[in-house]
Amino acid sequence: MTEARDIDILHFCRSQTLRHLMLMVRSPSEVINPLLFFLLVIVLFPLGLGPDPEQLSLLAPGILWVVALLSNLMICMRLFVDDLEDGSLEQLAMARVPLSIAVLPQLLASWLASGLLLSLVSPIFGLMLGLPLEVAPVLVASLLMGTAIMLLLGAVGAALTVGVQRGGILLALLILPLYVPILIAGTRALNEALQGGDPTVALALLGAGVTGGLLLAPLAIAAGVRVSLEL
Amino acid sequence: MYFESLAALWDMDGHGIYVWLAYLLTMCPIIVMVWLPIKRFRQHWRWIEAESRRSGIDVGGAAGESAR
Amino acid sequence: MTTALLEARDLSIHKGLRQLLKDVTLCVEPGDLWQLAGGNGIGKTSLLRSFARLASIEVYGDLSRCDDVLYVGHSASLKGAMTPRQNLKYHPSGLCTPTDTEIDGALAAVGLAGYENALTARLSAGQKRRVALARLFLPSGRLWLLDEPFTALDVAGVAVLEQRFRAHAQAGGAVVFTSHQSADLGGTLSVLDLEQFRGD
Amino acid sequence: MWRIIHQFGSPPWVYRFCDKVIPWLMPITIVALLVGSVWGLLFAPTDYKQGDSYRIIYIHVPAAVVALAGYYVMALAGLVSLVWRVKLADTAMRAAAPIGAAYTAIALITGAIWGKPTWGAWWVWDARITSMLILFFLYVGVIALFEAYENKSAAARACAVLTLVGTVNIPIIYKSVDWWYSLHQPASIKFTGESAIDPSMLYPLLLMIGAFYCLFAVTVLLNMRAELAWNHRDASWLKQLVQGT
Repeated sequence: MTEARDIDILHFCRSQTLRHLMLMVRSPSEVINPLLFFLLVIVLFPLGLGPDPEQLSLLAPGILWVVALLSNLMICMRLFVDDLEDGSLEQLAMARVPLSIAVLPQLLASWLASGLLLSLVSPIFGLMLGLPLEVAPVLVASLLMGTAIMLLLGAVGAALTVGVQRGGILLALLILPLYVPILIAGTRALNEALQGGDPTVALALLGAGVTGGLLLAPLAIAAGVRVSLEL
Repeated sequence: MYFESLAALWDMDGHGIYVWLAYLLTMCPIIVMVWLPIKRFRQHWRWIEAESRRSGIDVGGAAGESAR
Repeated sequence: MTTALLEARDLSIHKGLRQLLKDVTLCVEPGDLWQLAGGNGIGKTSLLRSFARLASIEVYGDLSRCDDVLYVGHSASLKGAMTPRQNLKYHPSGLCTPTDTEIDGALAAVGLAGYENALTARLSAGQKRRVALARLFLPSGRLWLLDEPFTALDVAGVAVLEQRFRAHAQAGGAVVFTSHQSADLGGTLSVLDLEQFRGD
Repeated sequence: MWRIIHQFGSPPWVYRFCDKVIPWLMPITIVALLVGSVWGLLFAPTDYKQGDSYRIIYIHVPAAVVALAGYYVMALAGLVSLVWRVKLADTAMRAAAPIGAAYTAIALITGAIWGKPTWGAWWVWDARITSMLILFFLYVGVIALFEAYENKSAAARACAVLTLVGTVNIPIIYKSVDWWYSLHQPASIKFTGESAIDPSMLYPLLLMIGAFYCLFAVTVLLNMRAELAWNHRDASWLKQLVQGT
């Protein structure tokens, strides 16, 4: 009998990341929609608050971050739904790799397709809100880390609500309170950069959030997935 | 007592309305929080009594496991 | 650790307040073929999922098993946007890292020789089921937990599968599968009728 | 060996525990509440800065303290039900969630009412009040998650995970809101009066906090007893109790 070859975690993670990236490339709407949503909602604010650049640039950090937060939430709503429906989540739980590590590839692929793109594109949207280009590096850095933490926390909510009908709204209710510190740190970083202050404190906090999230969130995601598989 | 008269207690030089409103809005939920589970428990208790009387099982005594 | 691949002692499974099954005892030795038989709704799938440890909240009792498990549930765990070859190569169960030749061999064994690069979404239900079952022909776990493996398969498919079960059992593996049809696997098959474990 | 640890705290044992504790804890709570309120309202001296409106502190602070403690109690019950798979911890968690949410709501309402005379506005984005508002949403999230699941055992497991995640995040939320508040509005008067509070005002406050803790315990036990009575309505041990009395 051919003994199943011993499982190599790194290889497993690489192949799963590839799998999810391939799936995302095959369904581009899943990648482009959050970006369009991000742009569309940003356009709403000048219409609502008036076109005057000074006022807008004052509110720009808050607007950019709130919109990034909402588009991240939208991504998390679709995170495990397809995999649960076609049974891939079940197989992931059966893999001999600990589930908390097995879910990471999917998060990495989702982050690459959403968080990364969002952060790289955000300076352009910032310009529309009167955000000077000098601030762009801080904006991109803070969004890169912020979207990573938001994806990790959102994945915890997604794992808990994937088994529930209309779990999307429930996910927002569960996760938005947890997004508050990220929003505060992110906007703080931008405001400090805008007023010539020192954004490194806020960026450091975001960095701590990423490392803390990477360590703790997968445990909760694995527990959440196991609960959703029971239903 | 700190206040000279009941009127002073009620008025609390202008802040009485807020203090008494706050106390009212605190004590009402607390009373509901205590009374509601008691009412629900009594309902369940009566339901179990009716249930066991209706099916006439002799639950207690040596019979032990209810003869269903 | 005993050589048993799976050992369950007075396992009881609940669904809400109702007890589905109680005192289920089963010992699966290498080389065994077990069929979990019983009417619909008796709890075949729940029992199999508890063996796979996918269901554990409302399951009480002792259960110990080897880690080397292959589980095929009702859903075919395939992605429509990927070809059968990619589905098997990047399968989330990650049981093994099959080479392309092994994958083509497995797909040929289940009768999908020409379909390696067709989009899985365009395959019929029976063909999708076969792609899922092609995993049995790749190097995989010693203990197989299969949920209704014979559904949506034609007579030829069933025969191929039964032959594979016998080969796997002889090679020291074990198969536990649920099916309400009676599979003619000859002497080696032992049937566990769940009627005897029906909860109150 | 995958083996479930013995069902610690079987339903009959906890039911009797509730029956034993409630009769003596309930009077203590009522007395403590009455004495504390009367003491705080009538006998405690007034505050020279805020005047008599500070007397709301005797319900605002205890409610806020117990609301936060309630979340940690719920998280503890969640941990026990996750790690030792004790069914009773699920009932405790389900009983504690609405009560904690109620206390948070009380703290928010009394905080808002207190804000009107002292700061002139019904809603003030003070650090304490904002964190309390987020805590309220955390509670509502746990209750909503519990109601969303049909299978209540899975619901308890999911809520256990959520409360544990929430517990890790609460200190972070509180600190980040303070940090946010300190940027926009340098520390004006601290809402809960960390400033040295005069003993004659402090004792009624401590008594009220104790009373609120007892009240929290009583209401949780009452809820658990009602929950148990319904969940085990056709269990023989409960029928014997009903018949027996």
